[in-house]
Amino acid sequence: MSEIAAPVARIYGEPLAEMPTDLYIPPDALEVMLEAFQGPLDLLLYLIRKQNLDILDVAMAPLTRQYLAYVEVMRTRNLELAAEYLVMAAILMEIKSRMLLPRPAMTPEDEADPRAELVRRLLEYERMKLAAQQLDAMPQAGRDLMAASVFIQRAADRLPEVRVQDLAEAWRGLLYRARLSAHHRITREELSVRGYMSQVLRRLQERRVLEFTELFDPARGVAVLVVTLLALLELARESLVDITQSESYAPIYVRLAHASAH
Amino acid sequence: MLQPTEAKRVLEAALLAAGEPVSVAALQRLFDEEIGADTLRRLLEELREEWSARAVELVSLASGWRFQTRLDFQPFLERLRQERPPRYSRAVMETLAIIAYRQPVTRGDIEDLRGVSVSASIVQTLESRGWIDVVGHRETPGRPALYATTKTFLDDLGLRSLDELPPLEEIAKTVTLEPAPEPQAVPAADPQRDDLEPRAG
Amino acid sequence: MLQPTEAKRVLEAALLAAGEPVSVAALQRLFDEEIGADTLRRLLEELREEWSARAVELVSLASGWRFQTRLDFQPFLERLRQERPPRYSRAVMETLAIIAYRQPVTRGDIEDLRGVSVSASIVQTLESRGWIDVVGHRETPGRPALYATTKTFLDDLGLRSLDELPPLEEIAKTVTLEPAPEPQAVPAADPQRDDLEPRAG
Repeated sequence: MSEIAAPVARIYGEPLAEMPTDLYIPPDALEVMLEAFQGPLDLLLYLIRKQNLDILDVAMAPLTRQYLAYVEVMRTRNLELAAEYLVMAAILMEIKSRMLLPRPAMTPEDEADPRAELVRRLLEYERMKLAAQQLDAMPQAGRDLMAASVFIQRAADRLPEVRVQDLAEAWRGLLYRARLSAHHRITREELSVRGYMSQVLRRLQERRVLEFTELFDPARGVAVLVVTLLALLELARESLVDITQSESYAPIYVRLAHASAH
Repeated sequence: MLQPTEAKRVLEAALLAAGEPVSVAALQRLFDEEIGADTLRRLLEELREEWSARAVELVSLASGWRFQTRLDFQPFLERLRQERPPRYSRAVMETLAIIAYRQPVTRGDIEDLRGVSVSASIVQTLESRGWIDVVGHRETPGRPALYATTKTFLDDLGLRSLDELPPLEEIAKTVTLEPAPEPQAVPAADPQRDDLEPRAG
Repeated sequence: MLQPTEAKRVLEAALLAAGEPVSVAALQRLFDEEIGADTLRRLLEELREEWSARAVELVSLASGWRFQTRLDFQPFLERLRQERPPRYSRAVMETLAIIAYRQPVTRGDIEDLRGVSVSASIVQTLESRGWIDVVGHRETPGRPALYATTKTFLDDLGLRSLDELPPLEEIAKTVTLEPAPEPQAVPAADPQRDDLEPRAG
């Protein structure tokens, strides 16, 4: 679509701005031209348009002569000639010979004209050829414009979300599979005890040794005091803590079992 | 529920990141369907308006909305590209035109129209580009595949539907009406000029 | 020479279309090197400022400048892409449930309850998430670590205390107490069959 027409071909390095007007084709140009033609229809269109012939009233004799000359040059040059070119040559000669026959007066014009089918094909092909050029001229995504594609920032690794129901579901699965339900009845209280067991252990991790009373917070109510005591007793039963008192009324100390062992 | 301005920011981010057209239905998912399609379209129109002075534009295409660079700025952006994507050969473009305007067609139909055989690689080029696909088979011997253009084809050419394709020209008329061009002064509109230029591909 | 506003529009378009960091040197090519690196950086800073209220931000990285969606908007964008939120495996979830309900427990306790071995990576997954930690050691041979849930676990699950976990009796009630299904008739809902490898040792 540039304003300066690109050369049709280069011959001996010289740009050839236009197709040759006569039938003489510089030998080196022919190959280039053959590549440029999309087939016999394209070549015919070129010949017709070049002579500015009316496609609806093509003079078959000169057209056929020129076409055959091209085909002959291609053949003598040993260029690989698609079979379609030879088929078209036969069609052209057939049409030309029928044009020479007197027309029956009664037949409608369209059917009488031996060129009708060829003209129809040429017109349809030319229409598609122009459509192809128009499509090619349209802005194409990827070629003439680019889609915005902003980088999507993600948290390094999106962490799975876990809901309380998922925990219940997991436990349900355990129960189902092991059929533990008959043997393991765990009460809310027990859960609290176990939670406080963890808390006591956690505090002992920091301090190693705590005074018994330090573990109790009366402000949190009797229930918490009871649960904490139960947790301590359970920890002692499971040998996780040592509870010691040197003498009566002396302070009671709670320490991690392994800490006292070493 | 998001404020319209906030919703627009979300829309904008989603479309800028998509890299391809996004349908209104898909965009509704952004908001868990809490924003109706009509409201969404209004927001999209507002967004398009907001972007009208930029080098990137929001366009509505066959499969949805896409942010894309504006054609006028391509000369600048081209400089950043390492290589220009190759143009398709005439054979490919003619095949594409026939499929676009005469769909659904078989390879045989295309060959009849072009007057030459159509290589498998031409069809494959268009298929792998996602511009054409097989939409059925003709119930004739060999059950040849019927090709049609895809939404991606329309998207990539900036179209919303096949109706928006350039109308086919009435060739015969234009020829008879035009005066004979001088051999050395062929008008630019003369279709024989550009296309005799050999193309790679 | 472009006006600064226009240059900014070109920069913006180039960066929005790039999808990856673009170096200042590459960006200079947009303007045929007619804009110095310093001016360019100033324009980029201005552009970053202009984008500060949006869901997309312009950031400067080691390899150049990049537009990226803001992290806060990730949940929206994921809905669009219909990404499945990641999930922990059944093994991880059961281990977590056991630690939550039976804490403090050793890995051996968990294995007893699950009937299968518990790999180190499962425990590590939960530890690195900050949901469990070692609160002591049981004074048995090998002094195995005792695991308990953390405050982070409670926070992340929206609980004030462990008491708020669903009571186990309630869960037990919802478990069908039918005879154990035949191995080949395990309900399809049980996705983690493969995890039930026999316990080693």
